[in-house]
Amino acid sequence: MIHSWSELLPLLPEVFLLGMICVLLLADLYVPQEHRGFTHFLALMILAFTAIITLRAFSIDAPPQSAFDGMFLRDGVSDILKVAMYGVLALVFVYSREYLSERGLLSGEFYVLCLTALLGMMVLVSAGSLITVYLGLELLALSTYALVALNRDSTLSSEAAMKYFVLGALASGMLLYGMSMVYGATGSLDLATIRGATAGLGDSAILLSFGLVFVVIGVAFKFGAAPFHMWVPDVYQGSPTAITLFIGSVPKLAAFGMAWRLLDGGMAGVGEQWQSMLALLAVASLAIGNVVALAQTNLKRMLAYSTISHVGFLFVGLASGSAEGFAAAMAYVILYALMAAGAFGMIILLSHKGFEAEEIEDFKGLSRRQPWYALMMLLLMASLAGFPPLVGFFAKFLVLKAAVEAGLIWLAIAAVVFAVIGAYYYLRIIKLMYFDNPADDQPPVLPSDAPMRWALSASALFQLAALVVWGPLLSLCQRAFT
Amino acid sequence: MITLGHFLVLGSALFCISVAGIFINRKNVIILLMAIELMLLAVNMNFVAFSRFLGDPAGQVFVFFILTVAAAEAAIGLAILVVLFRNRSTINVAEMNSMKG
Amino acid sequence: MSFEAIVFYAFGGLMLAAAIGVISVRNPVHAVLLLVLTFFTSACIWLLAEAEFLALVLVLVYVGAVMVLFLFVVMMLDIRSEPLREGFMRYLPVGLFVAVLMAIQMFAVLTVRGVFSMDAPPDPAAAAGMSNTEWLGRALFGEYLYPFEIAGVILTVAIIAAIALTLRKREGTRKQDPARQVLARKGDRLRIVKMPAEAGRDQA
Amino acid sequence: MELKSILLIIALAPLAGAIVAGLFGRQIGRAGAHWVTILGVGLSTALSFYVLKLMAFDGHPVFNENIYTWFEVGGISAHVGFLVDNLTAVMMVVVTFISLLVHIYTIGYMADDPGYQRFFAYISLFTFSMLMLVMSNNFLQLFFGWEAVGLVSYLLIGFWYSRPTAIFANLKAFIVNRVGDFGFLLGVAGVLFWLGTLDYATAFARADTLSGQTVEILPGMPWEVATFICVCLFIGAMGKSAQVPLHVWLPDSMEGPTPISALIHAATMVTAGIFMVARMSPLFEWSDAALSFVLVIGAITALFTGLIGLVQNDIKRVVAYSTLSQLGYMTVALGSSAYAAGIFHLMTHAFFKALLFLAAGSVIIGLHHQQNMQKMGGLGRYMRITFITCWVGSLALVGTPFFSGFYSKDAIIEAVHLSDRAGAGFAYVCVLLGVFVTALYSFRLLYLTFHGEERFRGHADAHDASGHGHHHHDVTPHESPWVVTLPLVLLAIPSIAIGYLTVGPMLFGGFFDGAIVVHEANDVLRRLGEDFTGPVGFALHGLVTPAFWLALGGFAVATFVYLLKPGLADRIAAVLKLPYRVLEKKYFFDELYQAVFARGSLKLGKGLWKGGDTAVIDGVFVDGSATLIDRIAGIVRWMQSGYLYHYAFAMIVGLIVLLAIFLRG
Amino acid sequence: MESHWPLLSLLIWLPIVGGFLLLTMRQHRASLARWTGLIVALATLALCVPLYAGLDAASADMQFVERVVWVAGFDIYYHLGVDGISVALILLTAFTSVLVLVGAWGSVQDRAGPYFAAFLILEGLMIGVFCAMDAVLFYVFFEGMLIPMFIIIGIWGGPQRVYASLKFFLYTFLGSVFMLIGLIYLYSQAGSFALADLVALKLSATEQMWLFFAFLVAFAVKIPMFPVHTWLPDAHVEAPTGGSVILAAIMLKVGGYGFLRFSLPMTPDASAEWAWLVIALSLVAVVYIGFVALVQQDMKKLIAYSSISHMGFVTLGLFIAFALVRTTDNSDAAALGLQGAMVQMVSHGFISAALFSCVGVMYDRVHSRMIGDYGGVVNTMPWFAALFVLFAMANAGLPGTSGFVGEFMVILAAFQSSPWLAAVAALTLIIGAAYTLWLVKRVIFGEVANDNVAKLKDIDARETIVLVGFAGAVLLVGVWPAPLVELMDASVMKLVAQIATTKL
Repeated sequence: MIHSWSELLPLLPEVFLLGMICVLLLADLYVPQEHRGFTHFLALMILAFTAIITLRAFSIDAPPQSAFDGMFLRDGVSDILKVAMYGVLALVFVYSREYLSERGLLSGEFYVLCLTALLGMMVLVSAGSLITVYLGLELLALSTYALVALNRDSTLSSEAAMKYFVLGALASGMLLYGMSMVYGATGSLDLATIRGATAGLGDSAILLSFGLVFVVIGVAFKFGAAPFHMWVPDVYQGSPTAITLFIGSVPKLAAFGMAWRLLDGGMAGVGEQWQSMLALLAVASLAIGNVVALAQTNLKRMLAYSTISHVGFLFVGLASGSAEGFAAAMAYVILYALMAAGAFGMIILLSHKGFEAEEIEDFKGLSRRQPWYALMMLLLMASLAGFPPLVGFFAKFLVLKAAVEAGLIWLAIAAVVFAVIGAYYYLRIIKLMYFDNPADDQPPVLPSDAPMRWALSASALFQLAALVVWGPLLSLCQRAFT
Repeated sequence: MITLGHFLVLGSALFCISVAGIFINRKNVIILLMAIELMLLAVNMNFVAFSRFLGDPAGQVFVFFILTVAAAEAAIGLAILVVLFRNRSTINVAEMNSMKG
Repeated sequence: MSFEAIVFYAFGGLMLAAAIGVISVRNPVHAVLLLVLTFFTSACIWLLAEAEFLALVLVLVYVGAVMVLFLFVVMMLDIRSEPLREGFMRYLPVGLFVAVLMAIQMFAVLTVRGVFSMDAPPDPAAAAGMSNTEWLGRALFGEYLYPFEIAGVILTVAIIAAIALTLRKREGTRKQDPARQVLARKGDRLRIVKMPAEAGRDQA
Repeated sequence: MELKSILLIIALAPLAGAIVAGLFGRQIGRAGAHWVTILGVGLSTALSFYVLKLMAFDGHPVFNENIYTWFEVGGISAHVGFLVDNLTAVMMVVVTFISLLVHIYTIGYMADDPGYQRFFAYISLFTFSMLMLVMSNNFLQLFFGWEAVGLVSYLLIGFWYSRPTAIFANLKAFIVNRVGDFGFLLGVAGVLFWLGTLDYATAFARADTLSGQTVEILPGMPWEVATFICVCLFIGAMGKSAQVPLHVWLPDSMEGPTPISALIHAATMVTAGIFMVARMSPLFEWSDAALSFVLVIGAITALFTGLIGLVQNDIKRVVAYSTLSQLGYMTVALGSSAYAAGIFHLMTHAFFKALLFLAAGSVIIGLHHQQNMQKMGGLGRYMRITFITCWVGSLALVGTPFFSGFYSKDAIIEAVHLSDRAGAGFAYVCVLLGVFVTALYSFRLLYLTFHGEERFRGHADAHDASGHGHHHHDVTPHESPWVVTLPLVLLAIPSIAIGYLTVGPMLFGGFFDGAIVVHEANDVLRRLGEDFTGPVGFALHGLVTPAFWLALGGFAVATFVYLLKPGLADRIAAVLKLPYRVLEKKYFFDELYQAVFARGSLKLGKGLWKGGDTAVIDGVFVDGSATLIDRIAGIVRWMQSGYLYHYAFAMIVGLIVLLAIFLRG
Repeated sequence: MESHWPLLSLLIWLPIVGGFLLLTMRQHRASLARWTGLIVALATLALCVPLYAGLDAASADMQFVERVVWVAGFDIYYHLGVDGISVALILLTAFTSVLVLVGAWGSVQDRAGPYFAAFLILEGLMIGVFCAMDAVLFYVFFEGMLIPMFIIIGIWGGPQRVYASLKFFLYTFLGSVFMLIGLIYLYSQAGSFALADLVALKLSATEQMWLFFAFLVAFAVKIPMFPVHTWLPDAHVEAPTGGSVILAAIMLKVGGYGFLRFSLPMTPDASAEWAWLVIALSLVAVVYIGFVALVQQDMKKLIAYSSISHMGFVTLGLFIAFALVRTTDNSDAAALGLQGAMVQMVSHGFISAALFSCVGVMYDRVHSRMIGDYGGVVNTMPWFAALFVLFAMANAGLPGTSGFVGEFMVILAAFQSSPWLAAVAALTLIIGAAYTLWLVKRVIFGEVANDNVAKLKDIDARETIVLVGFAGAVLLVGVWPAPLVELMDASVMKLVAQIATTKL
């Protein structure tokens, strides 16, 4: 029950965002096609102001706030994730503008659906109840299904969308089934209550465990962990690259938030069970992601499998189940989102009207044609592979550390061994760019969009900034979990 | 006497049927969408039963939202289906394998 | 066997049969109709669980709207029922085996424990002196206001998405462009033509 | 001037010369090169004589000081330093003196060689290395010198680097020497382990602690530590001093220019092993077994390599086999604890063998690089000085009484005779027979070269072994220039007289006391010295020994076969086909080594490479794992079929597995 | 001892920053890039002077210490410091890097700027490895080296460069990740990543064993030891001259250094227990690899195998120390073994670098590395031949050259443990001489083999600088190793004390 409006203050970013989505929707209607730049600008401004509103009330040490009887929670974790989402989404907008515009996809719907997906993710990471988890998830999912199919004339896009939709619905059905069992076992939808109730369950504990399996599957699907990963490569490949960029980056943040809320927030009592499940899924993901990525020729598909392997790593962090592990996983997911955005950004950079630079071969000899961007791609790939001193290494390091400290040394070893196998396909990109000669002498057509190129260079150079960025980010994450 | 177990078993049977519908079906996609509806129905069955046996309205409220979302989902799913059909002139699942590996 | 049990088993059996039919018949129109049957029977079972409001909603909204939508699409797309693929019969046993395996696992969990044979408590809504609808409504608009709002957003998104995906701008169709309407100026619509005075009439 | 500075100058002056001639050869020209090196070596020679005077006659105390620390780790240290006593002083004089003469000789011998400066640099460098070896006061520096002379020997054997035979010979020389060094290094390591030091003086002082200690190299077979060390060290000597079976490199080393054959492969470097064993006498004395080993090896070398000399036709090779044989004599001396006799023979041998080599060289240049004795003959008429000095050298070699070689060789034979060490009897027989053989091949050489029919005319293809490849026409042989003959003369003098002058003090006068240690029971020389009355008496006594008569016999046979009845030799060879062939093939040592070690190593290497590295490690593990991963990737890709129902199926299987795992309880 | 002037940071970052500066230069300004690169490398070398001068070699303590909090939450510090051992290797790095750049002056025409940049960055990272006192920092530098080297082999390498570079990278990477897990485990026990704390940490026998093998894999690959050595011949053969030089001269040393800083002091008991394994593998390396080297037809491959064989002495020296200290309490000999291993590392740095440079000189002219394409080089390149023979002799361990010192010490030390060990190790005297001098015979000596050889020009001034530079170092260390030994003595003695003390 709402007793005063001030109780709603924690929701201000969401409310603002929702209002602005409506404004954008209307404004877009009245902007002529040739002035789509305005919509783009407006979307960025919305993100900026939402970020300002979020950050204005942000304090890492402040006690968590809640609204609507605990259905909405706001704490350090949710705020950090939200700000990261704004940032990555802003990058997505900046990267994809020219790409979409060249292909006639730059419509208000793109921005609206991205922003509603963002809203869904915000709901998700702030969810305090199974209902809000589900609704946030569906808001996100429905927006992304639509986004994938946005290029209506593409056979691949619609096929990808359909696969995504069916499997997504299947996964949310399983999640719901699991939720119903959890509800039945604990008698509540509120996560805090569920957490409190898990201790003295007695006989209905089996029901909870039963539900837990389904819930974990729902989470695993959202991340794209093996064996619930089958949609990932097809969707990544089938979507327009700008959409892949979106799907491949921002939702991972939300998925982390969801996992944490559900598993730690709600099911801490059966921690051992979901930890070992995640550990299994982690190994499967690492194995499948890294091994299959080796055999890919399509870069987007390869990055999809790379995502799967990264999810495996992330699960290693989650599986350790400690605050340390969550902090590590959160830092990992934030850094990963940035890396992935950069990698897809590179594909966008090299694509132009009538040409999609999504085959790995398209990067052949890039260092001769575009030395600077080859270097940027090198940094991104090396970072994704986890070579020190780049950011990606530190992300992996944290996760491994959490795992070792949680006693999961075997898991850590499996993770690094597969990371070594995985290093091969990143190196293959570097090899193509640097060791091979270009197929032709034509320099690639680069987008004229200066902000995009600047942003891309910045996000690649960020991979080098580990020495400075890592520490503060990590301590932020750590404090959010303590 | 009808117990909670009865409802749950009924729900689980429905769930299994729907899941089987998804992976056994080699015909058209629309059956898949229907199977998803079935699955949601199975979940709703559980929630209704738990709500009844726990004496708690939350379960029924959840069912309400699931129905809402299912409607929205159906709308989008059918929209995608229409797009797919326009592009390929078929909605046969056995022909949807242009991306693999 | 009590009346309730008879109802339960009858409708439950019918429901499962209909559900099996949904996934196995060849004609999509039949499938949709069987799905409608499934929903009807399950609404009956819900009534048995004293969830009257949801039972009615299921029939009215779901069957009335969603299933009609399905039917509409099936008809619109003019899908022929195609012959079964060769592989189907080969993989069917495996598929069935897996499905049955899953069912066995689930039944094992749900039936073995004695706790699930518990009886229903007295209807809480009636206990509170409310109808099921009121009971639900209070929760929905009180405690669950926030999800309710989100559900609203979801429906909006569904509308936007469905339109964005399916709306085709056909050549030659006439449509309103609100932007152009709003931006229309007087000058665009109205041309004031300065006519010279009709001099020379006299000469004519 | 302090003795330390003098010693430093002695060692470094040749090095300086070598560096100047080597690095700035082009700038200073040919004359500059020989002047600067001769100056350096000359200075060393002069100072060495001075040091000898100080030590031998002025009774200067033994000099033993470190120059600088090489390294120091924990309690183990290694230094560079000098130990100069009578033994060292004698060696220094021998080395520098012969080196100086060889330097001078080279001016003539190498006059038209393009590598003139380089050659001088090398031989000066050699002098430095050899001095470092003999002057060392510790095992480390000894090893340094040991290997450094090996290096220079390697460079000089391969001096004419475009000759395939030369560069084969130098590789062989180095590697065979390395086999010896392998043992030597282990010996040094043993010294450090059991004696705790690398310093001579300290090690020798502690030598008595070795007695009674044993080490089990093979389980159940305890060895005396002293034996182990000494055998190991002696293996080094076997390499350097070309004892059987590590002798194979020395004949091949004749591929180098003749001056270095004289200097390195006759006079100095090859005797390093002898010197080393003498220097280590305080250790060797503790092991009868090791000395017996030395004795037997020496005896075998002395006789059997001499036999090969009988069938050689290359003049240098004959001298080379003679050198081998003489080295065997020296080794025999060491083995019978007559170290002083070994050193004494080393000295006399240095003079007369250098003389023989240089004379041979003189003949070779006289005939424009013809080395085959069958194509010589009658040269005595044309090359008087060479002829005479060569006769002097040969007489010394065969042990003609009053010649230097007689004293040293006779002393050895007598010493062996007196020795009661195991193997001494065998050795005695060997050395006696060796005397006969020595005389035989020596006079054969003289007759074939200087006497008899002139066979050097009309052989247009006579340059077979020459790297120079000119002078195809017939020429009359001529005497060599004075720079060549002067050293011959200067060497002939000590070849005649040095034995007579020094036999008394060196063998029986306690000259090497302090430097060479002989246990009372082993001291054959002391027993021999009891009968010693003086050089004349010794020589006269020599006339009644079997050795003298055997030498005479050799002379007689040689004279008969090669001078009086030319052609008989071929008939004998035809009759004794098998032994002749065995000798010609040098007992098949080369073939054996070539087959077993050279080809065996290559086969082994190839097997390990292709089988181990390429097939197993790379093939199975490295590339194999890559292939395996590739296969797995293929399978998983196949499962990712693109069909929605397969994807859903995978999810359900995942669900079932998770349920199965987590709901067992 | 806190120093106020961040000398070590300068040493690390000067070349790295310089390298990135070069990367930003336009491609056609190759000459400017070369000079800038050289000046940066020389400046780095110049910085070594105060380092060497300021080091108190009598103390085993870490000096020039810099310590700044890096990640507070995990107690990770930017923590640098050096002792004698580090300084020796830093000197080697700075010295070799200068010569590598000089050597690449004219022979690298394609993308010279990036080439120089890669080497400068590599130099900085390698110095970083030798300075790092924090395990994470160490690992970062340790792994960071891989990328520039991967690029160097891949871009400027030979025909099989892709295979070789990938093999190099993955091999090394696979090895090092186990170390990473080990380090993290150590942190979880010690609560600190400071090397000193990890050394002081008590560990059970089982823990030590696992950690020992984790470290072993990492460093054995890097050194490399039999049987994980097969990446090296490929990498060397395909790498450009500079790459081979750096790889052989310094990157292999990182493995040895790792043993010294991690395996030995952190897991002394496990190291002692498993020393036999390492010793056995080392001896296999010496003999087996020696025979393999004998049959190589490719000069670089031969030298690469010879490197493996020589690095066998390093591992032998390091682990023989355990046998000596633990079983016979012979700390002098243990020190000798360790010291020998260290000297061997430095010396091998010079020699292999020089030999690879020599091959590079020939390759620049004839564009072949095959022995069969040469013969009689001395006829046309006498000075080069002289230097080549010198390095070959050093490689064969001739006294008076640096190659002898380390082997000598190790063999002496090994003898103290068992004459058999020494005997097997000493076989290198024969085998090493055989493969090296056979190479010399076939390449340098003999008649002029073909027109290519006949047309050879002797080394020019630039190449002379490089080779004479190495020659000077080889001879200096060979004739007078005492300064080098003294530099490391205190640290080695400390190490001996550490390995003698059980951590159980």
